[in-house]
Amino acid sequence: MSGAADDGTGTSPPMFDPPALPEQERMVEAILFASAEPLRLSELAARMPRGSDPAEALRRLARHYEGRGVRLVRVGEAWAFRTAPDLGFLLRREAVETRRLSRAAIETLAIIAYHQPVTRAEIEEIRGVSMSRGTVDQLLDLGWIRFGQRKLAPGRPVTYVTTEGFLDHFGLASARDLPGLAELRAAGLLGPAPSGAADGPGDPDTPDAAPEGQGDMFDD
Amino acid sequence: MSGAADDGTGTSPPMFDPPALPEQERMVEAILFASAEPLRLSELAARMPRGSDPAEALRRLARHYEGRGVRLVRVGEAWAFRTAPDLGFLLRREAVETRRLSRAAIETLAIIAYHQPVTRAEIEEIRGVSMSRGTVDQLLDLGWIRFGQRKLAPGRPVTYVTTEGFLDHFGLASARDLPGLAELRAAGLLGPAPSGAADGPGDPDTPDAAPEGQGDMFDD
Amino acid sequence: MAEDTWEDARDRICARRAAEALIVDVAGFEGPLDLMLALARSQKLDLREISVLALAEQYLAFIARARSLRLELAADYLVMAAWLAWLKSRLLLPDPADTGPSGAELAERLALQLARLEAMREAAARLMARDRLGREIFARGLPEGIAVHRRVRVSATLLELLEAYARIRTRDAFRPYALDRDAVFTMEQALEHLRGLVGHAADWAALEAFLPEGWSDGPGRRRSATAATFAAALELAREGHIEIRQREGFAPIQIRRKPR
Repeated sequence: MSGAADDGTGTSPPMFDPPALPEQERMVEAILFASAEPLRLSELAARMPRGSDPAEALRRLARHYEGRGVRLVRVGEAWAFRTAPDLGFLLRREAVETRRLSRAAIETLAIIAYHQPVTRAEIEEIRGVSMSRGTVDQLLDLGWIRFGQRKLAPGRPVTYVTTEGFLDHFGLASARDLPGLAELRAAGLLGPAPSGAADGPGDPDTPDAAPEGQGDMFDD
Repeated sequence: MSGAADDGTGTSPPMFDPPALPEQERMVEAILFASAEPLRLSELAARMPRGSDPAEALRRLARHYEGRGVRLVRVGEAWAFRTAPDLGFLLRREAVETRRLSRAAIETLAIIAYHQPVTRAEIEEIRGVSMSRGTVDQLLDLGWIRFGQRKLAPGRPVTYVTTEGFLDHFGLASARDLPGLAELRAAGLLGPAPSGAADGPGDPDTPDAAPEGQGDMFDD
Repeated sequence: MAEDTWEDARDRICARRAAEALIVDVAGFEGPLDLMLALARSQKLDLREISVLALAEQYLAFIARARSLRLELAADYLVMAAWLAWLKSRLLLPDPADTGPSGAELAERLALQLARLEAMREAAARLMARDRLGREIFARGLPEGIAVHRRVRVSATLLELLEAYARIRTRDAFRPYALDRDAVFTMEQALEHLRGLVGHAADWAALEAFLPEGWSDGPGRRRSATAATFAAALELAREGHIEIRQREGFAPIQIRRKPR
C-alpha cells in the first residue's frame, strides 16, 4: 500500500469522489447477481469506480441479506449469492437435465398436433416409417399427448390427441391456431415451393428489399 | 365433492398452517433468485407449502428490493429478479453479443407488439412490402413472438402476438406498457388499416379484408 | 455579377447533394411506400398534413429521373407511379359523376398509411432503445436451477415442431422422382401379356384391343398401359414375332402375328 501521491498505476487518487457506500453496496449487489461465477475482491474493485471500497460494501451487503432467502457467501477467495440452505428443499436441484426431443418424437408430435385425433396407422402412413413404442411412451410421459376416443373403423383403433400441457409448453391457445402448410410457407418456414407453385421464383437468400414477391402489396 | 376428509387434490385444507408471511417472502426470494427465467404465480405456489400466498409475498418482496441493485420485476404473468437499469454500465462485461436484427425484423416486431394480434397480410400492408423469409422464424427463434388465435376473417389467417420473453427482454410488465401506446391509439394510428390507399390502381373499391370482430388485446 | 459567396457555394453543393440523394439506388428503399415516406418527410413533420399532390409529383419526378438514368425499377414502383398519376388527375379534376371514393379521400388514406408506417418506425426505434435484458439489465448469472417436475427435462420449441411438420409434409416434394406403382403398367408386364395374345392375332387388329383388362378406365392408367403395350409390340416386332403398321399419321396402330 503506497501513500498519498502516486503515479497513476491504479492506486492513484481518484479524480472524482467514489460513490457513497449505499451506492457501492448496490453496485456489488448487481455485479454479484449478474456474474456467472463467484468474484474476488480484486475483480469487484476492477469493475467499480475508482476509490470504491468493495470490502466494506460486501460487509454491508452481507448484513443486509442476513436471515433472508438469499445469502452472500464466500467461496474460497471469492464471493457469490446463494439461496439459503434451509430453503434448498424448495429448489430440488437434482433435476434439470435438459434433453432435446428426438426427431422421431417431434415429428410424431407434430403429426398428432396437426391431424388429431389420429391413429397409429395414420401416423405411420404420414411419416412413412413405423412408430416405436418408446416414442409414444415418451410423449405420453411428458404429458403432451393422451389417448383420444377409439376410431369408428375396423379394429376400433385408439387415437392420439394433444393435451393442455402441450398447448402450455408450446405457448399455443389452441391446436387450431397452428399455422397451415400455406402459412408456414408464407412465413418462410418451409423451403421454397418445389416447382411452379404459388410463391414464384423464391430465392431463399434474397435480402429483404429485393424484388421478391413484387407487387404482393397489391394482391390481398 | 366430499367434505373434510380429502385425498389431496388441491382443494384439501392444509394439513399444517402455511408458514408465516416473512418466511413465505424468504421462500419466494430464494426460488426467484435461483431461477434465471421469470416464474408465474402458479409456479411459485406449486413449490411453496400449501396455503401459501405468493402474491402477498411478492408484494412484500418488491417493497424490500425497492431502490436496491437488484429489483423484482413483473414480466406479464410472471416475476423475476433483474439488475437495476441504472447499473447497466457496470455490467457490460456480462453482456452477450446478440445477433443483430435486420431492420425488417425490428419493424415487424414493433408492428406485432403494437397491433397484436396481427396477421401477416396486415404486417405487409403497414410496411408496404411482403414479409421476407427468415423474419418470422428469427423472431420465433428468439422467443419474442408466437401464434395467437386465428382471425375471424376470410381464410381464418393465423395471427402473431408477443410473448413473455419479449416483455422480459424489453423490460415491460405487460404489452399495455409499450412506450407511446396511448398516444398512437389516440392518433388513430393503431386502428384497422385504411382501405384503398395503396390498393393500387387495380380496383380501388376492393372491400377491406375486414379486421372485423377480432379480439384486440388492447380493447377493454 | 457578384462573385459566389460562401453561402451560395454551399447552397449549390447542398442542392446537388439533395438531387443526388434522390437518385440513390432504389434498392436502398424497401418498396414504394418506404420511398414515399422518405419524400414525405422532407415536406412536413406531421405526415397527415402533407400535400399528397406535391408528394405524387415528387414521386413521379423521382421515377422519371430513375428511368432516365436507366435504373432498374421494380414493377411495384411503376404500379405505384401509375396509381399516383391517376390519383393526381383525380385531385386536380374531380369528376362529379364518379361515385367511388374521391381523390381527397384517397389522398387522406395514403397520408394515414404513411403516418402509420412512420409511427411503427419510431415505435421500433423506441423499443430497441429501451434498457434490454442481456445489455443493460441482467438476469441471475449463476442460476441454481429450479427443479421441474421431472428429472429429465425435454426441450422442444414451437419452431422445431413447425419445422418437423413442414419437413414431413414437404418430403414427398423433394424425394427422388418415383412413379406411383399402382397406376403403372410396366413393359415387362405388357410383354408377358402381349406374348400370350399375339399367337391368336392372325389378322390386323388395333393395338388398343390388346390392352389388359381393367386398364382402360382412368386416363392415367390407360396411357400407361397403351405406352407399355406399344413398347412391348416394338420389342416383339424386333424379335420377329409380329408386324406393326399405321396407315397414316394418328391413324390407329395395328399389329398381327408375323405370317410364316
